Parts: sequence; C-alpha cells; structure tokens
Amino acid sequence: ETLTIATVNNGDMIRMQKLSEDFTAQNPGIDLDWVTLEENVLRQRVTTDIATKGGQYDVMTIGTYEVPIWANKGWLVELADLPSDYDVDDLLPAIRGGLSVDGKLYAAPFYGESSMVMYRKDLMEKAGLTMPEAPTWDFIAKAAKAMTDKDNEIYGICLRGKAGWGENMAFLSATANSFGARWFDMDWKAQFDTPQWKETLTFYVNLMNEAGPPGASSNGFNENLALFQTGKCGMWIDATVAASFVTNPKDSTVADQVGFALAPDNGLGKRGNWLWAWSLGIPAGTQKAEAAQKFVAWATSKSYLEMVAEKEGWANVPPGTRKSLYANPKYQAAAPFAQMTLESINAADPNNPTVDPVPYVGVQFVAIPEFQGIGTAVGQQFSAALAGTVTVDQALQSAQQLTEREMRKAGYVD
Amino acid sequence: MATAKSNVAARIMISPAVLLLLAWMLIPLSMTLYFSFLSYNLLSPGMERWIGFLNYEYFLTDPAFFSALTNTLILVLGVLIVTTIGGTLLALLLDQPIWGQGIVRILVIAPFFVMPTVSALVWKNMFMNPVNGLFAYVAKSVGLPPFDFLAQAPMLSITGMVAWQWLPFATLILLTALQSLDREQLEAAEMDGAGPFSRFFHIILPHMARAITVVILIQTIFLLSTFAAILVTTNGGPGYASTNITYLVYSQSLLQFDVGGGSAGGVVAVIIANIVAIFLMRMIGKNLEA
Amino acid sequence: MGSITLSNVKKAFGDTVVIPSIDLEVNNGEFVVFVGPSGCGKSTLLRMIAGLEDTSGGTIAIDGQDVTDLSAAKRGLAMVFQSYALYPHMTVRKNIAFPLKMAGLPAVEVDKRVAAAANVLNLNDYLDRRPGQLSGGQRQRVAIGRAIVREPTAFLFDEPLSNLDAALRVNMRLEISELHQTLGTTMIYVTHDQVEAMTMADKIVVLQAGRVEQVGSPLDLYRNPRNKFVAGFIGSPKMNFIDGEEAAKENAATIGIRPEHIELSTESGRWKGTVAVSEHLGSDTFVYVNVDGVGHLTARVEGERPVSHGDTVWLSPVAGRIHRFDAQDMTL
Amino acid sequence: MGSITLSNVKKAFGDTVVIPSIDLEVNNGEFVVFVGPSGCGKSTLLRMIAGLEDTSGGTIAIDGQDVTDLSAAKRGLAMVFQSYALYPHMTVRKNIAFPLKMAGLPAVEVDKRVAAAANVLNLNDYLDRRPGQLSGGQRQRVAIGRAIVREPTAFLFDEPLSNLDAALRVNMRLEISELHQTLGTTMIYVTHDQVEAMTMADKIVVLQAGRVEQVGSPLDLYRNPRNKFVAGFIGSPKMNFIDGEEAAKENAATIGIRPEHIELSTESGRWKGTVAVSEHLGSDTFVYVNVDGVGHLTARVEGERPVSHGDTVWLSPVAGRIHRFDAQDMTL
Amino acid sequence: MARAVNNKRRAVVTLIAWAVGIAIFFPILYTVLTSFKTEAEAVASPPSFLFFDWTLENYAEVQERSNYFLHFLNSVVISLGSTVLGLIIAVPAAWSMAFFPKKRTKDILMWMLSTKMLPPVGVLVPIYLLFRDASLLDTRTGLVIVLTMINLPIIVWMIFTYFKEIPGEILEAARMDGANLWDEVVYVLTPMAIPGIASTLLLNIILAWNEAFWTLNLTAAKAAPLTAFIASYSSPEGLFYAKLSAASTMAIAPILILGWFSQKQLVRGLTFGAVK
Ligand SMILES: Nc1ncnc2c1ncn2[C@@H]1O[C@H](COP(=O)(O)OP(=O)(O)OP(=O)(O)O)[C@@H](O)[C@H]1O
Ligand SMILES: Nc1ncnc2c1ncn2[C@@H]1O[C@H](COP(=O)(O)OP(=O)(O)OP(=O)(O)O)[C@@H](O)[C@H]1O
Ligand SMILES: [Mg+2]
Ligand SMILES: [Mg+2]
Repeated sequence: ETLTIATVNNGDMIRMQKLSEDFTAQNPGIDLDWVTLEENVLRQRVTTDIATKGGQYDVMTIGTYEVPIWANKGWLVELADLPSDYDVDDLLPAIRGGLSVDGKLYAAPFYGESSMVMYRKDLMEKAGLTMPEAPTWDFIAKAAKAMTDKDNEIYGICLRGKAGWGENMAFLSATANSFGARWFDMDWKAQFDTPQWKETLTFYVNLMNEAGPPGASSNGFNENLALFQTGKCGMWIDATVAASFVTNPKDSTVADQVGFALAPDNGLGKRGNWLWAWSLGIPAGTQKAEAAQKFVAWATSKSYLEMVAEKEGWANVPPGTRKSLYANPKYQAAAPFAQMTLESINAADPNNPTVDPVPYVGVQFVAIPEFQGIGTAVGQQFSAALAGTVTVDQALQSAQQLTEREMRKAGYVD
Repeated sequence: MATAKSNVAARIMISPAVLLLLAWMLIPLSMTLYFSFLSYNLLSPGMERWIGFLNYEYFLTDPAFFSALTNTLILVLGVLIVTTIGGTLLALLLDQPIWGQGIVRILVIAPFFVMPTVSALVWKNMFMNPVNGLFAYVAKSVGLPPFDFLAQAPMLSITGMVAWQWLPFATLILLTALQSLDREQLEAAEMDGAGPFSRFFHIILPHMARAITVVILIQTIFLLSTFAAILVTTNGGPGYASTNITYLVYSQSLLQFDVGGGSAGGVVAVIIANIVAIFLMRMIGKNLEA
Repeated sequence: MGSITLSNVKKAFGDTVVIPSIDLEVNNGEFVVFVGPSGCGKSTLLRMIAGLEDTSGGTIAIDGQDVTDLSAAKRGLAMVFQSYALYPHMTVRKNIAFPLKMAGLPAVEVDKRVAAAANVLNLNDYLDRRPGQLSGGQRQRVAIGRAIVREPTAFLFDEPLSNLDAALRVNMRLEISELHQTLGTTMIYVTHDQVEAMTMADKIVVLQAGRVEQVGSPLDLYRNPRNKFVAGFIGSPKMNFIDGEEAAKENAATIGIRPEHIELSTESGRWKGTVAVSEHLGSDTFVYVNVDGVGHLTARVEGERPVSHGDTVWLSPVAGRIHRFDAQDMTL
Repeated sequence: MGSITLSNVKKAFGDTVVIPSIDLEVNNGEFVVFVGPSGCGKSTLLRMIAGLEDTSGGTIAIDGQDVTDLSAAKRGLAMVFQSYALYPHMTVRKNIAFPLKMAGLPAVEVDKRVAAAANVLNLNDYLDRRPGQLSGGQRQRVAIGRAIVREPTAFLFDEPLSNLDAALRVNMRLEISELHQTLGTTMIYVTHDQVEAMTMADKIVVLQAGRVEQVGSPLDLYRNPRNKFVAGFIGSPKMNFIDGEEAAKENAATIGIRPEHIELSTESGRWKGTVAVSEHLGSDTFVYVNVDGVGHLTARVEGERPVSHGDTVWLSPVAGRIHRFDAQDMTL
Repeated sequence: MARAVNNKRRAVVTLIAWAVGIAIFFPILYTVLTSFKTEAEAVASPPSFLFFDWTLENYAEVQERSNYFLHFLNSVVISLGSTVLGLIIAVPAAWSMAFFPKKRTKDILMWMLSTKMLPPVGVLVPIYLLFRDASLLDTRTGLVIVLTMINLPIIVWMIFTYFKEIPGEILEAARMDGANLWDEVVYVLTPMAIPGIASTLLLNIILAWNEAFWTLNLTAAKAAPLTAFIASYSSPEGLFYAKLSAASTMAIAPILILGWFSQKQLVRGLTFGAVK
C-alpha cells in the first residue's frame, strides 16, 4: 500500500519527510510517496483534486481555512479512530476548535501558529525605547520610526505587502480586527467603506512608507524573513514559527538579539494576531483511509515530537499544537519564544474574531469558499496602495466594489 | 507528381493528426463552453445551475478585465519589439567573423533552455529584489536609491524577463535567415553605392521579413499564454498592474475555483486568441507566400 | 573615360597565394575578357578591381588615379553578378533605380534614367514585376539595367551568362556586344565559355593559376597561341594534341591541330583510323576517330558526311595549320 | 525488349489541356528524343510514360502490354532526372544498389551488378563517396548508373545534361551515346538543346503545345522539315526566314535558308546588306547582316573572314537549299 | 565567396560579441555560482563572484530532500515520449502536406498552429475531469498525451518545412526504382530529413521539458517531472537563494547540456521555413 501525501514545502514538513522512515519501519507494508509543493500550488492542487474527486492523494496538508469548509461538504474523513495514546485532549483548544465541526475532529494539527512581534533588542536599545510585553500600535509606529536608519539599510518595521489572502491579507485582516474593523457585517455586506478600515490601511501604508523597506509590496513571509535574518529589520510582525528561524544562529545573523512581544492592539479588546494550523486531513474518496489515519496519527503524535527533539533538538519541534509541549521545561528552555507563542495562540478566537459581531468564522480569513478569490483580489488593491500606484481611498473603494460584486455573484446578498 | 493512388494515401496519412487535434480542441472546448453558462464553483459541487450569460457579464465587467487586456497587449508587443529588434542586432553581430563564435552563440542561446519558472525566480530574487538583488547592489554602489522593479514597474520587469527568455529564439532564427542572404546581393548593393545603413534597411531587413514574421507568429503563440512568470513574481499585482488575460482566467478558475467564471474567461481568451490568430495568419500568409 | 591599370597586383587568402603578381592594362572603351580554368583567380581579380576584395599588394588605378584603397561604392564601377544578385523584394523599376537612389538623385531624374535604361534593354513591360516573376534572360537584363543606369566608368561582368540556357545565352551574348558598341564603355568580362570569349572580346586575357598566360585579340590567340595551354584553351572543339613519333617528325615535342583543320577522307590520307562516334548536326559533322599510334582525334567536317561508328577513315592535317610546341609546352 | 506505344494519350491538369491527343510508336532499341519549346509538354509526356503522372485518356503499352494503370514501380522503366535526384544520404554504391535492393535481389548479385555498372561508368573510385562530394558530371553518371543497374526495358531521360556546363555537356553527351550503343536498350530523351537532339537521336519527336509536329531521323528533319516550326526549331544557328517579295519570287509565302547555306561575298551576290555584328570563332565566322527589304539574315562562313561592323556584303543562297512554306506554314 | 576581413575589425567585433554574450548568459552563470555558496554568502553585500568558499552542501541538501532522480526520469520519459509520439503522428501528416499540397493545405496548417493559441487554463477543468475518468491523472501516459497534443502543431510545421525542402524528384526517383510508399518513406524520405527530424526532436524536448502548467496540474507524485521539483523550492520558508539556485541548476542542467551539445542541429532546424 502506498500513501500519497501532499505537503507544503516548509521546514517542519520537510523534516517530517526525512523522519518518516520511523513510520514505515513501524508499519511494514505501507510506503509513502511525497508531493512537496509551494503553498499556493499545493492549495490549488489539493483543492482541485478533492473537489473533482480526483483521488490522487491519501493525505493532504491543509489549513484552518479549508478544514471547516471541506468538513461541512463531507469531503474529509472524520478522525475518529485515533489510537488511545494520541490524547486528543492534549491539543490546544483554539487549534482543536478550528479543526473541528460540530465537535468532531476532521484534521490533525501538525503545527500551529499565531502572529507576534519580533524585534531587535539592540536596535530598540539604541533607539532608547523598551518593548512592552503587549505593545500598542502607537508604540510600534513610534519605535519603527526611531529605529529606521535608511542609510545603513535598517528599516524600523517589516510587514507583509505581497498580495494574497494568505499573504498581506492575513496580516491586514488580523490588524483590522484590532482596529475594530471587520470584513462583513451580519448581512454579509462588505465593510471596506467604514472608517475603521480606512484607519487601518492609512496607518499601515504610512508606517511602511516611513519605516519600511523598499519593495515592501512584494514582500511576503519569506522575503521579510530574509530581511530580518540579515539584520535589516528593526521589528517584524509575523507568524510565531518564524521565531525559531530568527533565533537559529546558523541562518540568522541576529540570532542572539531577538526579542518577542504580543501582537499590538489599539485598546479595543482585540489584538492583531491570527491563528493558523497546518494540519493533516484525509480526503473522503481515498481507498486507504485506515493507513492514512495511522500516518496522520503518527505525524501529529506526542511521540513524534519526542523523536524530533531527540534527533534535532527541542527547538526544532513543530510548535503550537499540544499543551504538553508548552508544559515541558526542556522545551521552554530550548525555545525562549515558547511562552509568547502559546499566549499568542490563546489570544486568538476564530469564532469571535472581531470587535463587532460577524457571521463568519476565522481570524485572518473568512471561512467561505469565495474568500480565496476575494481575499486575493482585495490583497492586490492593498498591495497597490502600498506600492503607491493607487491611494488608500481608491484601494478601499475598489476593494468594496469588488467584494460586493463577488458576494452578489455568489448569492450571499442580492 | 500526383497520381490518383498517392492522393488517397495522402488523405489517409494526414487524418490522424487532424482528427486528434480536432478532438483535442473540440472536446474540452465544448465542455468549457458548457461550463461557462453554469454557476459552477469547484468548492460547491452539486450546486451547478444554468445562469446564461451572467458569467460573461461578470468577467467582462470585472475591473481587472480591461487592465488584463492592455497588459496582455503590452506584454506581447513589448516582448516582440525587444526580441525582434534585439534579435536582429544580435544576429548582425554574430554574423560577423569573430573568434570563438561557437562559444558566444552557446552563451546567447542558453536562456532559451531555462524553465520559465526558474527564470522568473532567478530574476525576481537574485536580480530585481530591491534589497538583496544584484541590480539594487549596482544602484547602491553608484549612489542611486534601489529601484523596486516588481512594484514600481511590474509589466516592464516581466516583459524584460520574458524577453530575455525569447531573445535567443529570435536571434537564432534571424541569424539563420541572415546567413541565407546571398552575399552577392550585398556586394551588388555596395557596388551600387549603398553604405552600411542603406544596405541594412534596403537589403538585409527586407530579406529577413519572412523570418521576422515567423518569429512574431511563434512567439505570439507562446506569449499569449504567459503565466508562470507572472505567478512567480507579482501574482498579477500590485493591483491588476501585471495581470494578463491568462493570469486572470487562472485566478478565476484556480484561485477562486469559480469554474463557471473561469470558463467564461477561457472562452473570451479563446476568442481573443483567435482574433490575434486571424490577424497573424493574414500577415503570415502574405509573407510566407512570397 | 575608363582605363584601368593593374600594377604588380597580388592576392593571398591567408597563406594561400592566389595571384602571385599581375600587371594589366585595360584601355578606355575596350571589351576585355578574362578566361581560364576554374579556380584560376578570374573572379578574385575582378573583385579586386571592383573593390569588393582588398589587394595584398600592388596598385589598381582607374583613369590614372590610384583607387587601391577606395571603397567599392566610390570607384564608380558597375558590376553584373553571375547570380544576377537582384534585390528580390524590389520591383524591376526599383532595382534599376536603386543605385540612383543611393546616389541621391532627384526622383524626376531617376525616373527619366530608369525609363531610358528600360528602353535600351526592352524591359518596359516588366518594370512593375518582381525578379521572381521574370525569366532568366529578363533577370539578366535587369541586372545589366542596374549597371548601366548609373553610367559607370566601366562595367564588370562575372560569368553573367552561365546560368542561362544555350539559346538564351546566344541572344544575351549579342545583346551585351551591341550594348558595348552603343555605349562604348570599358567592359571587363569573366567567363569560362570560350565561345563567349572569342565572339565578344576586343582583348582576351588567358589566366592560369593566377598568372597571365597570354593577352591578345581573339583571332590572335586562335592563330598564334603562345603555348600549349592557350592553344588548348582557345577554340572549340578543343585542339587535338599529338606527341611522340608524329610530333618528332615535325621537330616538336608536341604538335596540335584544330578539328576544323583536319581533312577527312574515306580513301586516303596521312593517318588511318576507325570512327568511334560521328555526330551529325546537319550543318557540320563531328567525327571522333581512333588512330593507331596517335590516339583519339576529333575532326570537324562541314555539311553532312555519311560516316558512322566503325567506318575506316583517313585524316590529314591542313598544311600550315599545325602548331608546334617544345618540351616546355611553349610554341616553337 | 522495349517497345513503347502511346495510343490517343491525353493529359489535362484540371481544366488546362496540356496534351490533346498523342499517338507515338517507340521501337525496341531506339534512341528517341523529344524536343520542343518550354512548356510544350515534353516532361509531362515522359512522366506519363514513366507512370509518375496519371493519363487523362488513351493507353500506354510497353512491349504490347497495357501498362496505363500500372504504378511507376512496376513498369520496369528507369528514369534519369534533370536534378539527378540522387539520394544524398547514401553512398554512390548504395545509390546504385537501391533499385536492386527494392527488387529484393540477394546481396551477392547486387554487389556484382553494382560493380559492373561502376565499371561501365568509370565510377570505381567514387563508390564510397556521397553525392555531395562528387562533381556535376560524376553525379550525372551515378544517376545513370542507378538506371542501368536494373537492366530496365527502357530508359527515360528528362533534360539530364541541362545542369552541366558546356564542356561537360559535350562529354556526357558522348558517354550517353556510347552507352546506348553498348546496351542497345530503348531510350527516350527529353531536351530543349537541339545539338543534343541532332547528335544523339535515332528519331526526333518535335512537340509543340502538346501536339506532335513531326517525327523523323535528325537529318530527315534537318533536310525535310514538315513545316516552318520544325524548320526553325532544328538547326543552329536558326534558319533565316524571308517573306514578302523575295518569297513570292520562289512561289511561296515564306522561304527559309539556313545560315550555313548562305554564301557571303564582298563583291556580288543576290542580296546586298551591311554587317551588323560579326562573330569570329576562329573555326567559323557568324555574320549578322541587315538586308534592305529582306530583314536580318545570319550567315555562317567557315574559317576566318575579315568582315566587321558596317562593311557592305552580298549574300546568296546555295542553290537547292531553299525551303519553301505556304501561308499555313507547311512545307511546299 | 566570403570576403577576407582584417584582424583589427575582427578583434573589436569579437570583444563586443563576447561582452554581449556574457551579459546575456550572466543570470544563468550567477545562478550556478550562487548554488555553490552558503546561504549567508548568497545574500551577502557586496556579492561575491568567484572568491567565496565553494560548497556542495546545497546540492547535498536538495538531493536529500527530494527524489531528484525520479523527477529527472519522469522529465526524460515525458519529454522524449511526447516528442516521439508527436513525430509518429506528424511525419505522415507533414509528408502528405508537403508532397500532396491541396488548396486547403495551408489553411489546415494554420489551423493546427492556431490550436496552440488556446489558453491552457481555459480548458484545465475539462481536461482534469476527462483525465480523472480515464484514470490518467498522475501518470506518465497522461502527460505524454497532453504534451504530444500541445506540441503536435509545432512538430507538424517543422517537419513540413523540412519536407518542403526535399525535391519531389527524389521521391519519384525512388518510385521509379521500384520503391513502394513504405520504402519511399523509410529508405528515402526519413533518412533525408534526419537533420530536420533531429532538430524537431530537440526543440520539442526542450519545450516539453520546460512545460510547467500541465505537468504541474496533472501530476502528483509518481509522474511529477522536474517542473514539480522546482515548484517545491520556489518559495520555501526563508529565501534560500543558494538552495534555490542549486535546485534550479539541477533542473535546467540536463536540458542546457543537451541544448549546447546539439546547438548546431537546433539552429539548423529552428528556421520554421523562415529562410528560403
Ligand atoms: N575567401 C577565400 N578564401 C580562401 N581562398 C579563396 C577565397 N576565395 C577564393 N579563394 C581561392 O582562390 C582561388 C581563385 O578563386 P576564383 O574564385 O577567383 O576562381 P575563378 O577563376 O573565378 O574560378 P571559377 O571559374 O570557378 O569561378 C581558388 O583556388 C579559390 O579556392
Ligand atoms: N501539375 C501541374 N498542374 C498544372 N499544370 C501543369 C502541371 N505540370 C505541368 N503543367 C503545365 O503543363 C504544360 C507542360 O509542362 P511540361 O513540364 O511537360 O513542359 P516541358 O515541355 O517539359 O517544358 P520545359 O522545357 O520547360 O521543361 C506547361 O504549360 C505547364 O505549365
Ligand atoms: Mg569565378
Ligand atoms: Mg520539362
């Protein structure tokens, strides 16, 4: 029996691929075929496959966005037969909630993340400021300007600018939440014409223009990581998983100078952080559901974490899924960002993401099928605003129009 | 040379190619046509319903459509202009007797062998990146602020990248054409008192007209469906600044999984491609006959 | 005016010396033909005169003025190429007008001159066709038209008729001769067809391996070839050469007799032989005869002679028409 | 054996009738030459005989057997093409062996026959070369080798020499004639060069616009052309035609005199005229004369005659050599 | 009759030509160089060209991470397979069009080319569904079929222009020599067109090798060629320039080498009848 597993090409997944001999040794008779793809390609491939029942994959790596939608359509196998030592209750509640529908688990989290502030202690010190544990946006703006030294290629803040619902819109949606904005009101009416959005976007564009790196409108996670690692960013607000990279002296020139803080807020009760988990799900069409479930259980089990710790050190364990990991002193010692990560994850509430009530689930996304398209299209507009090719007002207006258009077409509003 | 028997054989021999291509074109195309009248989202299977021309209405009134159309034209024309002019100049250069001609030719050909994705990645990350890219480094070392190519001039940058890939192709064809020019014609022109420029414009260029047409035809075919370079570098942005028709259809059908809308876009793209094709064939037909 | 003087002109391609050294005088208005076997340097010499090829040494003067370092465009010569080298994308009119256009003449003048040239060459009906739509002879005429329209100091022709079929070649040959008579311009003409050479030239230059073997009028060369090479090269069918005993009788290493200077008899004569092939042209008969101890001889007989394969015939050279050569192949 | 009979053979390309109807008999062992102006249907006729082109009507029989519907491969004929049509990717040996290979002969037999053919054609030294490495004449020989190796019932040649230069053409002409004498096989030969026609043919077929104008031996056609067309077509230089008064004197609409049948005198004669051009070939002189009231006449004079442009000369036809034609151009 | 050229002029032209050639080649060169750098050096400023610590660790890592050989093999099978299949279909068609031209022949040829203008995304979903039903997803066979169909028009055109250059008389000569249709094609036509067929083969292998839309969308694991291999490096976490360069080098090297070795063939064939 051969399982075809579609994975995203990030470090933790690749490591799992390398360690999978452990699984095949335990389960003779099961072979693994890996399809490792870049995130966007992966999403496109697996979605096409599952929606057309192509049946090419037995295990898919999917995110918290897909799981509720797909589970509702009955496309995913419920993970009901997990082995007893799996300990479902050990999963972090926020994550588990995001992967369950009606209390049933449809995908097992491989790693989870939220977002937080990473900053350079040395530069902060040089600027004469101290980073509070839970900063406000005003402080961030002030610090960013103070740290910026463009002549030496030091930019106070690096934020995502590359268009995409999972790129700049992840950051901006989450940020908007903290500014009191939301995607839709309870009647699914788009909200980009509200002052909250205008405030969010103006703040973002101004901040980036004054203290951001050049070319920010094409920077995503990867580009910002490279910038931060080479010492060109004062602060970076992004995924918690980045913490282990920026503190790894092998890749990072600033490893010993990184500090962490919660994502900023504006005093409205919501922080600008998101929640995401790359998870393993099993498509309903597969003939090999049993073997697939064995694999999923293996890859997301406690023992897998221990195996990684043993082989690669605790700092490299996939984070953000299990309470037990954060309770583990060895992990806390090896990962100085552990506490901050946990707090960030706990601070996100997918079911109640915004200041004002919304009809949808999801912090930095809206869990409806149409969101990928809308999110990316809006992302394009905001990216253009950042690049300066349109004004903030124009970008918001276009965003409003296109969102209304798509929602009308999809039948949410008349 | 035709006898009745061989004519029958000729018909039989051509039919596999024609029938296969006909099938390849008609079957998916008719499915696409059918889908284009449905409300069909891949993520909502089983909810397809007939909605008439609504998909077309949405696609054609999409604010992105107009810029996609212009961008498609800019890209195709831009690359064609760069490659034909550049290719002609390069061909002229490589036609001269030089030492190590073989090696230079190899160097010039190389970009044609590079996968479009790889090329886009390399240009984007190692050259055009405003912080780590080589261009930024050069700009900084002469005291200029680095230019953010992909954000400030996305179409220009993409055109440049694609042109780099197609330049060798144009050069090769034009070079072969140039080398087929009867040297005596050039000498005759020289005797007739024509200087280098006159010789180029009156003799060489007209001689290469046919080759240039072929370059234009083949490249247009490939350029109309440029997509990897955009996907990898700008994702069509910022805004719609670098979205072309192909990318727009791609984003409809594979980012939004709106098969109905994507199919409508596909049909529109087919129509546009055919308009271009008819136009090109006219031009080619004229030039290939002579 | 159009006199051309080559002094000590040399040409080498890399290490290969193609023309060791040539001195040559072409007088104004003369029709000079270069002949010689393939590869002997005819084209190279012509191209050096044209300015299409650098000289490796020596000087070329046109009308007394040294043009050795002048570019082709500035020498004021016109050239007609073997391949015609017409511009395929231009109409006949444009082809002919091209040199004038390059010279920057006003349109009215251009039209006038093109019309005149077309008249001379009977091209009026074809002015708006492309070269591809013309027959070989018409193309040839266009090429000439392009040359004459500019009124050059001299014309250079490089085997201009070799791509035409036999009948057309005869016509064009006459046309070029007439043109020369009409215009009176100096012409240098390269060919390997010695009928052309004989009929057209005022002066023939016989070349071999880049050296001038003999210069003279056609009949001069026909009658008094300086050596065996020239003797064999001029005249058609080729001169018969006989060596050995028969030659010794005439006190020569080799003797040569032209086929038209052999008399054929079915009764008696100097050499007895058998007919191998006889070709009856109506006007003449060519008889190829094997003569024991002498070899193959060709005889040309006027009119129709009823000889055929296998017949025994006698051949006799016409008195006074025997050419004698020494061991160095020089005429005695 | 190799007799070929065409009965009422027609050919039309679409609506264009190229050959209205032709009857022709080629006897075994004959050397038949098709001549005629360009486009008259020579190649078409040959290709129909070969089987490369369907007939539009009538029958073709080889040795009495109807082959009209047989494919080219099965008619047992061999063809030599104008372009030689050698297989460029095969050595000379393979080229010659190809038809034998197609016929499925055993390798030993193939080798033997190829060797024999190569011997006949003097190709032994080139057997391992490719056609691209051969000279024009050698290629021509390979093409012939490919034809003879199979011992076909008849050979078909379509202008096989027209791509060769003058000197080579003479040689190859002789070789083909010798070959015919050696093999004795029927040969049909298309040419527009009438020297070839005259010298090679047993029987010449003169075609015009798809119709047979006359069939006969070369000298027959030379002496007794059936009409003006044949008279003008056979013989070189071309027959002089005179009409009007001078013709009326002979009771004809037109009279014709061949250049070799005109006597030239500087003192007296029938027609007085001025020399336009005189071409001195050494062996002969061609004199082009303008005669008032008669037109341009060409005279061929043996040897060297010191006449030149502008001289006044008298021309007289040789008695009994005048051809007379009626108003329908038929010989009287 | 090439004209002799003096050496000074030649030297100047050589200099310019080399400069231009190196400029055009530079991105590839730089990629290859970068693949031997460490990640830190890859983004270092100022960039280093030759004087850095050469390392093979990127290749080692890429090799460890993905099954390069499988992807490579798939690429070879798919590009070769589709080209050969295309040739098998195209040769008879081109033969027919070149030697038996009809009034419609040119229209057919142009129509064939115009099918190449169909934007692939427009028909992806139908093809995907058809392939799913025919169980061709993620199979080499499936990809061979798709790429054959995509490149068929180009193949037909190229072979057609090649055949056009072969004089009809040669085929007639073969017929006179007793060859039937099959002999004619096998012994005469095909060998004569070998250079053309070779260059068609090459160009189409290159096109198929680099085709990144269908190969990515119709494969998963088993049939995925090198384009999919690249897709797994195109945006890993962190911009690993050096590893990306190594993967890129590995993906393009085979075709680059093939192209270089056969460039004479390729150049000859790339004329598409553009040269008369
Ligand atoms: N560019 C060149 N490089 C080297 N050798 C050359 C070049 N051009 C001509 N030659 C050589 O110079 C010699 C004379 O050539 P040329 O073309 O002048 O001969 P030709 O008398 O015109 O012959 P043909 O009658 O065949 O035209 C030949 O041996 C030829 O090979
Ligand atoms: N395939 C064809 N379709 C239409 N007309 C044709 C075709 N082949 C030949 N013809 C016409 O048939 C006539 C006879 O042609 P053919 O080639 O037999 O002439 P030819 O006597 O061989 O001339 P040439 O001496 O120029 O070779 C010509 O008018 C020609 O245009
Ligand atoms: Mg020459
Ligand atoms: Mg013919």
